[in-house]
This record gives sequence, structure tokens and C-alpha cells, in this order.
Amino acid sequence: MTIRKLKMISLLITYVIAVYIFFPNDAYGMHIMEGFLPFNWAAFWWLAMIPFVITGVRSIKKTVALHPSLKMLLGMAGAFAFVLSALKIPSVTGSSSHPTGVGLGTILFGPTAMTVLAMIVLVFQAVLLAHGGITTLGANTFSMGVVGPFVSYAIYKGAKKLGAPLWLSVFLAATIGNIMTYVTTAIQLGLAFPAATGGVMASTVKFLSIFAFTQVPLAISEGILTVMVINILSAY
Amino acid sequence: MPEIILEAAALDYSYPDGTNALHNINLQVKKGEKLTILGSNGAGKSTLFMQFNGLYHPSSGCIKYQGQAISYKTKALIELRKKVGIVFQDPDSQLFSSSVYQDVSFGPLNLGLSEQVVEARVKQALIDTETTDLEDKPTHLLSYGQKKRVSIAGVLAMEPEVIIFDEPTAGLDPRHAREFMHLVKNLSSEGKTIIISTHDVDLAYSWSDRLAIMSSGEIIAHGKPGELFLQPDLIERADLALPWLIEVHCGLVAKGWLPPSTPLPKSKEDLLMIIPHSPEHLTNCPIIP
Amino acid sequence: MPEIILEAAALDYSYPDGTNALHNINLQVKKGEKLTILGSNGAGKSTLFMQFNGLYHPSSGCIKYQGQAISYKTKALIELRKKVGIVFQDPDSQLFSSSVYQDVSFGPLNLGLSEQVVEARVKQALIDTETTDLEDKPTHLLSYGQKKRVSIAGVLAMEPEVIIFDEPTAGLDPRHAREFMHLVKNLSSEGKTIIISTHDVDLAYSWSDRLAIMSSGEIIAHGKPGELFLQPDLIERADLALPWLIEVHCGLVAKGWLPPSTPLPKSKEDLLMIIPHSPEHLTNCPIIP
Amino acid sequence: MINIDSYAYSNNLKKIHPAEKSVFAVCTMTVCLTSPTVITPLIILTLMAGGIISKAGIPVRVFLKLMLIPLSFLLLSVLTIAFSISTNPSGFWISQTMYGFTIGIYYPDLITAIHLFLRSLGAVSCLYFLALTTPMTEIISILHKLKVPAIITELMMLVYRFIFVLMETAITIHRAQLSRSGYVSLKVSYRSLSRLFSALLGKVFVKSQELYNAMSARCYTGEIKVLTKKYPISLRNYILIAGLELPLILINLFNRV
Repeated sequence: MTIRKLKMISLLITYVIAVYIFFPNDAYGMHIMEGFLPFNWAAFWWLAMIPFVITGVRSIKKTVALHPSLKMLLGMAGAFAFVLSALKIPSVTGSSSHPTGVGLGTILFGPTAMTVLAMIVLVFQAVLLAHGGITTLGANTFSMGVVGPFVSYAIYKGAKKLGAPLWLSVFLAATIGNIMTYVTTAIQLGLAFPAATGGVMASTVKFLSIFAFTQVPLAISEGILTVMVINILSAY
Repeated sequence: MPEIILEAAALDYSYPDGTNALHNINLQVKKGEKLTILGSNGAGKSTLFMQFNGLYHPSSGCIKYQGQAISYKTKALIELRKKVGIVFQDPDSQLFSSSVYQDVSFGPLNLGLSEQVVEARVKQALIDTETTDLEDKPTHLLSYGQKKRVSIAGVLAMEPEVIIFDEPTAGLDPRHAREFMHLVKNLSSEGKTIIISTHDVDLAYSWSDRLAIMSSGEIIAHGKPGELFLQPDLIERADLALPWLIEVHCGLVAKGWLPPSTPLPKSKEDLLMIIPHSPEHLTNCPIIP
Repeated sequence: MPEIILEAAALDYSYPDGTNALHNINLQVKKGEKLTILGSNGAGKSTLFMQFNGLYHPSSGCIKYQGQAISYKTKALIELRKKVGIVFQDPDSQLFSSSVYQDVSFGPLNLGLSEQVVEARVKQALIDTETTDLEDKPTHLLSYGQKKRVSIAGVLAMEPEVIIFDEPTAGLDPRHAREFMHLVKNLSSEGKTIIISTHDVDLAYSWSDRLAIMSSGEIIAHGKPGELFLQPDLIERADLALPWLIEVHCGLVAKGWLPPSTPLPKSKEDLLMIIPHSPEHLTNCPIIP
Repeated sequence: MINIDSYAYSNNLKKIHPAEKSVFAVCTMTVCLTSPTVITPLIILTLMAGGIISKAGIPVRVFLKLMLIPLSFLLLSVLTIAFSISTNPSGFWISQTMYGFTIGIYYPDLITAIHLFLRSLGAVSCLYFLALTTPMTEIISILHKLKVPAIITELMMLVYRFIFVLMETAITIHRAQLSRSGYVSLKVSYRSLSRLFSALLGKVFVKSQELYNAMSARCYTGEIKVLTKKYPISLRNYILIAGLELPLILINLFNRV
């Protein structure tokens, strides 16, 4: 019995060390890398992304027609999101990781514009930093540019409606938005690679638990940081 | 001999992308002196400053503080940065907090000082830079000159021994530049060691005890300003110009009005004084106080 | 009398937040002249420039181009901006594309010119600013001086009649500043009207045909540089300083070496020339070419 | 970190028409993705490595370093697919049972994992070929010609330009904070970083207004029009691309049957 327990503990430790080795200092969000999704799934997520991008393009066009300088603002906001994701944030577990800026962006620019911005930022991350990829752009945009922003937005509005203080609404929006992004990615991976026994569910659970170690602390860190930034901005 | 407070010894530095930025830099900074690093844009002045403060690691060679090669461990770096402060060129990237008070208190708070001490230091720094009346203003509403002063206050509040100013007068109008020089004079008379980088030869000539001229990542000469500026090939090589005081002085010497042995004038007052009076003495030019 | 190309008439302007920025500005710009707007940081120079190009609407008064008050309708504005180009101070907020070629082609394309014409204009603008060899480089790998030149090329390619430069030499080292002045000299000799804003009194004095001094949003004086700089109270009021050429000249006059009627020197060569030779003629000062 | 970008402007293939390079990279990537065996990805990996190193003249060291970037994600994900935990110890290829749970590898999962590993590396090498030889501005021009909505290509142009401007600002602010003892503890790190973010965001608002003014001064009316550089079109290159892709496609088809 005790030997088994010892084995379990040592296994857990091995797992933690392994994650530290594989994610030394740059847990970049959780983008699916180039070529990782099979052709059919890559195409599926591209198609799934397109309607949201079109909606985003329409809404941006409408606002830009009214306020022409908004185009420059959005362009710089995209660049800002990229720069943000290239900076390390101190994570509550002591390691460091990179923020996504999804929560902050959604609160400032709304979820539809964020879809387009997220897609553009993901293209640049793929080409300039080799994080994510072109074939997996659809899947990554869907998790980071559709699910993340819309969940963040719904929670932000919902929490405010329920009378939550600003800091709480912002924290929940950023944290849960971030977590939902990672959950979506895990589901996408699970769908593409069902386990030999247990199928999609088993596979999704595997991915969820593997990435939880870096993603949950990251989500909380980003939540805290987003609250601090919004506080400074509203003091302006 | 005065104590050497800061020193670069056989220092080489290449950027991560392989660009060679600094090459074989040997420079000693004496305690309490006023040193100018003179050079054109891209000569490597700012890169050298980053070394002095431990922001960049040299590729080879080392930086010494009070004779000790500096360590790049977090704790040692905090100690070094407490002693060596840098005021960067662009005040906009130095002021990152929303109010002046918050910004100036950033450094001392990070040092883990008690609130009272921090408050006292901020107050003093604001007084020294004449920005007390800006205390509660948001930083983005300040004028360029005000931002510059607040950014200096942020460094003063850390009470460093050595203060490095990167292109301090760039973008300042004559009045603000004068005020800045006045502030630096006060700091210097309090015993602080001051290093300034600039490509303004007039400023470099009049202000500094000692001068180091940089070109393409190397120190091509150092010494007394009066000596260096009499070597036109050196000045040319560094893409610089001659200070007007020296040009006029040399002009007067060349025309035979001043004996070649006349000491070089250090300021416009000096220059106007050494010009001898002519027998017939007429004037209707205005004299500026 | 030369034609008035651009004019501000009784112009007032307040920022949307109510800050009073410009007050009762009356200024006439003559075709082909070299005009400097001189003033300290925050005097309102840039704000005035935004008016000349129709970027800001005056609260009252108006801007006239060739005698006609300008209209703020889109079409009329494009016509105006075709004629009046502005080179802003910070090239990083003017260059929007990472490709030098693309960025320079933006202005002429907006004028609805054919691709061939645009191509030819881009080529010419790159030649004029000596940036042809930068064509294939991305903006972010250029030095500050290079970015500055590309931002000038972007305006030149539109072939404006009047070119406005906002603080063009700020941040440039002596060599780059000389190169810039050379470029401007060429433009001026081609018949372009040039307006420069600066707080560099030496530059303003040597370069300009005419000078307007701004202080707190008002034009407090305008006229010939030689006249304005002989009014020390004016210079003081505008927080400026005297050009060293004038200081030395006045020094020499005060000491009786030059008759008060000597014309003011326009350049250091002028100054050195007007100093008479002394009978005993000795020299060992270096002479700079 | 934006090393990839600077090679795009200084490699030996920069004079080749960007469309030819894009067609080559995208076609090969698709072929790689649809490959049922490990042979095609291996050939592609060799082909692209050869193109990047010997044709484009990218140093081997740089190429190998770049290939390591996605490895952390790849290894972790591939191992996740390969390993399973189950209460039923039967059916595993290799396994270890303890405390009622069995941890091990099923054979089909292992095959999937190996395929996936090589396929991803093959596709990544195609991405690198494109990224290392073709400047982003040219890629944006191609997207524009492919009728991607103008607002997207315009935003991409602005994003690309201002990534570098804002990155520079972020680095200077970070430096200024470091030199004033920022980031010395967790609490100080959060304070430093939140101020860095909000200062940067403040810049975004100011700079975008300045940019709008500067562009309006150059007659901007709502559409960002620019001229793109012309490259010579080479029929030879297209034949070469076809000559390389066809055998790969044939290998794929042959193995599928």
C-alpha cells in the first residue's frame, strides 16, 4: 500500500517536473501548433471561423465609417495584443507565462471586433514567433477569438447586471474567458484525436488535465492583471 | 587621486542578434565628477549606459562599482541600481504611472522602504525638481519639460550616488535646458557623480570636467574638453561639430587679436570678457543679462 | 510684393476639452519664402500647423490659401492637403507601413494619380531624400534619421507647394541636422515655400527669411530675424535665448572692434570674415574646413 | 525573438516572387497534412530544410533553434495522445498498473502519435520556409490580391508596423522600471506590469490619433491604398514547384490505396 502511494506521489512529481521541462518559461496561451490537426479538422475549424470573422468585419466597417480614426486605433490595439502576448507575466505558481489580452480587449472593443483582431494577431504569432500555425488558424481563432471573447463579454455584462463591483466583473470576465479558451482547445484536440479506448471524452479529459497545470494559474494571473489595468485606466 | 566609483573594463557587447554594439570600452568615472559621453546618434552611448546599471550583460569584460566587478544576481543588481540611477531620454517611457506622485514613489516603494520614508523622499525629490505643484496631476497632461523633470524626480527619489542622464536636453527649449543645467549643477555640488550623454557639443564643452568621445561603439578619445576639441580630425571622425566658443576663440586667435596662449573660454561670459577693449568704445547693441 | 500663399486671419482655437490653444493668430506666408515659427515647448506651434492643413477647424477666424478662406468639405480639403504638406515631428507616428516603398506611395495614390505617375514620383522622392537604398528595408530596421527622411519622402511625393516641418532637427545629431538643412535648401531653391517650427534659435536665425515668435498660443512678434533677435525682452518673454552669432557680434561691437553699423553675420563664416585682422598675425589654432 | 522577421529581409531568396514562395509553401503544407504515412512528412522536412539552409542561406544553427520552438507543445501533446489511464489493464501495448489504475500506451494511439509528430514537424518546416523568405508586407499584398476583405489587410498592415513601435516602447518602459527596482518581488512585479500595460495602452490611444492626423494630412479618405513592388514572374519556378509537388502527391495516393 505505502509503496503504491509512494509510486503515485513520485508519478505526480514526475508529471510536474515534466511540465516544467516542456514549458520552461514560455507557455504561450495554448495555441495548437502548425500541422497538428488532421486536414479535415483543420478545414472544419476554418469554415467554423469564417462566419464570425465576416460578422466582425461588418461591425468594424460600420464603426470605422462613423469614426475613421478607429481603424488606426484597432490596428494599434492588435499590435498591443501581440506585444502583450510576448511579455511574460509572473504567475501565481512562481513560473511565468504569457497573457492573451482577450479579457482586456473584449471589455475595451467588444467581442465581434476581437474576433478579427485575434485572427490577425494569431497570424503574426504564427509567422513571426512560430506559435500556432496557418493550418490551425481556424481552430485557434475559434477558441481565442470567438469562444474567449464571447464568454468574457457575457460574463462581464452579466456580472455587472447582477450588481457585482467592477473589479469582480472584470476579474471573472478575464479569468473565465481565458479558461474557456483553453477548454475549447482541449475539446478541439479531443475531437481530432479520440483515444483508442474512451473516445473523444477520454481524450479531452486527458488534454484538459495536462494543460490545466499551466493554464489555470495563467488565467488567474491574467484576471488579476486585467483588474489592475482597468483600475489604472478608470483612474485616468 | 579621487576615488574611481564606476568603471568599464575591456568591455565588449553584442546584441542578441549578433550586432556588435560596444567594443573594448575602458572608462573610469571618478567620484563626484561631471563626465560627458559625446557621440552622434547610434554611437553606442545609450547601450553603454545600460551596462552601467546592469540592464545588459557584457559579452566580455566587466563593469566595476567601487572597484568590485558587479554581480548579475537579483539581489546584487538591486543594490547596484540603488546606487546608479538612469534618467532615460524619452520621459514618456519613464512615466508609466497615472499620477506624478505615484510615479515618483515607484522606485522607493520597490526598495521596500516604509511609507513615511517614501513620502519624505518623494516630497524632497519634487522640491528638488520644482515639481511640487504637479504632485496630483495625471502624467499624460504634463508638458514635455514637466515630464522631463518628473522623470528626474523619479530617479532622485531613489537617492543614487551616480546619476546618468541620456540626452537630457534633447527636445527641451532654451529655458528648460537652462533650468535643467541648473538642477544638475545643484546635484553635482551635493556631491553626486553625474554622467551625461549628448551630441550637443556646446553643452558638452561648457559643462563637463571630462569628456569621452564615442564613435561606432568605441571610445575614441577621452580627456579634458579643452584638449579634445582642439583636435578637429577627432571631432570630424565622430561626426560632430566644434563648439562655437572654440570656433570664435580660434577665429580671434587666427586674426591675431588674442595671443595663442589665451586660455579657452568656458562660457560666453568668459569669451566676452577676454575680448580686449578697442580704444574707440561705442555701443548700441543690447546686452542680455 | 510677393504673393501671399497661406494666411491665418484672426484665428482662435480651443481644444475640445476647452483648453485655449491659439489666440488671435495673424500670419501671412509669402510664396517661396523660408519662414520659421520659433517658440518654446507648448507655445502652440504644432497646433497652428494642424490648422494650416485643415486638420483642426478654427474656433473663429480662418485659414486662407492663395487668398481664399479654405473650406472643410472633403474634396476641398484634399485639394488643400495636396498643396500644403506636413512632416510631423515623430516619424514613428507618421509611417504607417513597414515597407518604405508602400509608405511613400500612399500620398500620391490618394491624389488619384495613375500607377506610373505614382511610381515615378516615389522614385524621385526617394532620390531627393537619398533613401533609394532603403527601399527594400522594413521601416522597423531603419535608424531614427533614416525614418525621418522616409517620412519626408512621403510628403515630397505629393509635390506640395508649401512644406511644413514640425521640429525637424529635434533629436538629430550635428551631421544629420546638416544633411537635413541641405535638403531643405534644395527644396527652397526649387521654389517651394518652407515653414519650419523650432526652438533652436541658431537654426532659426541662420536659416530663415522671416521669423514669427510664438508664446502661449499667440504670435508675439514677426519680422526679419536680425531685427527680432535684437530685442532681448521679446526673446526673454518667449523663453528663448539669443543666437551665439548675435551674442558674439554684439560683444565685438560693445568692445569697439566693430562699428555698430556692421551688418549682422548670417553664418559662422560671415562672422569670422568680418573680424578684422590684427597687425601682428600669429596662429596655432586649427582651422576647420 | 523577431529574428524570423529580419531573415525575411536578408535571405538569398528575397528576390523571388512572393506568390511563388507562398504557393510552394502552402501546397507542400497541404500535401503534408493529407499524407497517410510518415514517408511524405520526412521527405518534406528534408526538402524544406534544404531549401531554407542551402537556397535561402539561413544558418543551420538558426534553423535548428527554430525547430525547437514548437517542440514543447508537440512533445507534451503527443505524449498525452500516446499515454492513457484506465481501470481496465487489458489491451495495453505497454502498461504499468498501480492502485487500481493502469497507465500505458495502446498500440493504435502510439501510431497516431508518431504520425502526428512527424506530420507537424513537416508542416512547421513549410511555415518556416514561408516566414524566413517572404517579408510580411509581401504576404499581406498577396492576401489583398486574393480578395481578402480590405479592412483585414489594412489592419494587418497597421498591426505589423506598430508591433515594432509598441514593442520598442514596451522594452523602454520595462528597462526604466527595472532600473528603478521594478520586478524585484511578486507584488512589485504585478505593480510594475500593470503599470506597463496601462501606460502602453495609453500610448495606443495617443499614437493612433497622431497616426490618423498624419495620414489625413496625406489625403487619407478611408481606404489605405499603397503600391506594391513588382517582382519578375518565373515560369521556371512554377514548373519546379509542380515537379516537386506531383511526386509527393503520388506517394500520398499510392499509400492510401
